[in-house]
Amino acid sequence: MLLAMRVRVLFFGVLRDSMGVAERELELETGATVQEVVERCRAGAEGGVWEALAIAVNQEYARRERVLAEGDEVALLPPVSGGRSRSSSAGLDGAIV
Amino acid sequence: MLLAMRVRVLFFGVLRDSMGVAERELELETGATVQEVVERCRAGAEGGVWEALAIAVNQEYARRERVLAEGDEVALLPPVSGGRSRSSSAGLDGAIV
Amino acid sequence: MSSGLDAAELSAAKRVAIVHERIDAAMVTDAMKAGADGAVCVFDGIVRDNTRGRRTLYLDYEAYEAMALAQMRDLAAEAVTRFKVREVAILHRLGRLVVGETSVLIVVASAHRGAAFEACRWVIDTLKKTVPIWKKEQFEDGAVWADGEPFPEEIVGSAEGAVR
Amino acid sequence: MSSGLDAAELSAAKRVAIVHERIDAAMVTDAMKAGADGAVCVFDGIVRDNTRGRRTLYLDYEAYEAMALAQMRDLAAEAVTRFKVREVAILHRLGRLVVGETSVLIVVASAHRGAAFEACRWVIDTLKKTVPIWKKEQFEDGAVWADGEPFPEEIVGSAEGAVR
Repeated sequence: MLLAMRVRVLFFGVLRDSMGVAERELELETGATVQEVVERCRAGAEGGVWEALAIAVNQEYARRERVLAEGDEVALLPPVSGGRSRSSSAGLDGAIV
Repeated sequence: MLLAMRVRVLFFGVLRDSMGVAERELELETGATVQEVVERCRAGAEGGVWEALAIAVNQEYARRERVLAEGDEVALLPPVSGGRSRSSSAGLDGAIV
Repeated sequence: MSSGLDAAELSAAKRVAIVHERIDAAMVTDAMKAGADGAVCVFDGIVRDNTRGRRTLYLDYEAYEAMALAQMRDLAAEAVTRFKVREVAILHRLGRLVVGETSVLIVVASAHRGAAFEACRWVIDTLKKTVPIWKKEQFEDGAVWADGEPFPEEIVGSAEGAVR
Repeated sequence: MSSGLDAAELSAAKRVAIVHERIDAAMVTDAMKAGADGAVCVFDGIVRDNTRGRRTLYLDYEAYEAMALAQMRDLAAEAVTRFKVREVAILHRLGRLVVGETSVLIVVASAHRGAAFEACRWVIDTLKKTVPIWKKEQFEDGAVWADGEPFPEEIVGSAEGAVR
């Protein structure tokens, strides 16, 4: 397998806790997409947050089809929860971690 | 004409300016209504604000049919303009007075 | 029972006021916050330097004061009930105000933000239609009593009744 | 031209910030007011003492900071354009916050109140769905990452793409 580039992957929130690290470096083939980063990180990881993630590439939201380049910063973002008061229509709380 | 009671009439805002006084006392027959107070005050007065007035009797909004009693405080209230920012749907400004 | 005022009424009396001095928005807002609140929505109505491009020098506010205060207390109480917010403060200043000064301050404290926004908006919209306060705007070339919004139907009665 | 920042950008940079210390709502609000404003709408999000009846000890906020700040700047600029308000401030605090402290402050200054309310509400609603900030809530018996609201469709792409 030809490994042609490296990207930096960042984990936030509940995902950082479950990965045990805030970031890692990944080696990818030329032409690899965001989706492949998600799948590589997900391999062996548990929990349902993976379905609800958003992805940012170089600090902007990006789709799964986005083709990556050498040195890209890829951030895996669980649903955000800034601000304070929750709208009454929101879902249940997460489990104790 | 049998004059059986007195009421105190208060004028506010543009109405006070056009009446030239803040209040007056009126003598009325027993059974007189708010409407008769409005008509008595309006006699000889000018301006279009009369159509848009609200009336309060003893500091609560009252209808024109309301029957008055001795000593009632009857306030003639032009459309109110407290607060500050005007909604963009509001009408035109009044004339210079 | 002995005082004739229960705790809620006493609190409401302090939170709703007509004043003749500067309104300290920060003091009111800070005093409102309680542990159960997650959201505070504030409306601060300030004197603008113009009306439709005509330069405003100052505003003179006057009120049918006893009635206005009673109406403001009713509004605060109704907002709490209707929107299920925890507390509502309403302050209105009278007298001469210059550009940038606060004429009306509404603060709503609530567990959730949706109710806080809705109650705050409802209070200022309703106040501007029903609370007997008037302002005269002083321009460089004269003074104008600001046109108010028309009274709601339930206040003036039927149009027929009003005009007869 | 020489600095690379025009006046509007410079102003926006000061009005939108991520901070690690206490947010002074009064200072921000007072600094925002200008002569053309008639309405200031403030949303002050504060730490509540409970979530669904479970007692909260404190919250820890963290962010993807550079991206969050860029998103907040975009939100402020879009609110000005979309609602035609004069200016928008957005401040978010990170780190450990105790009950009653302000986590997020949004201030909108505008000539008219309708636009001020609508812009303020839109900013907090959108911020809570799109700005990469997370909070972990510390209860007496453990800590929970608060569930966020689902990302909007335009951010995650099609459901198909997301799950694949």
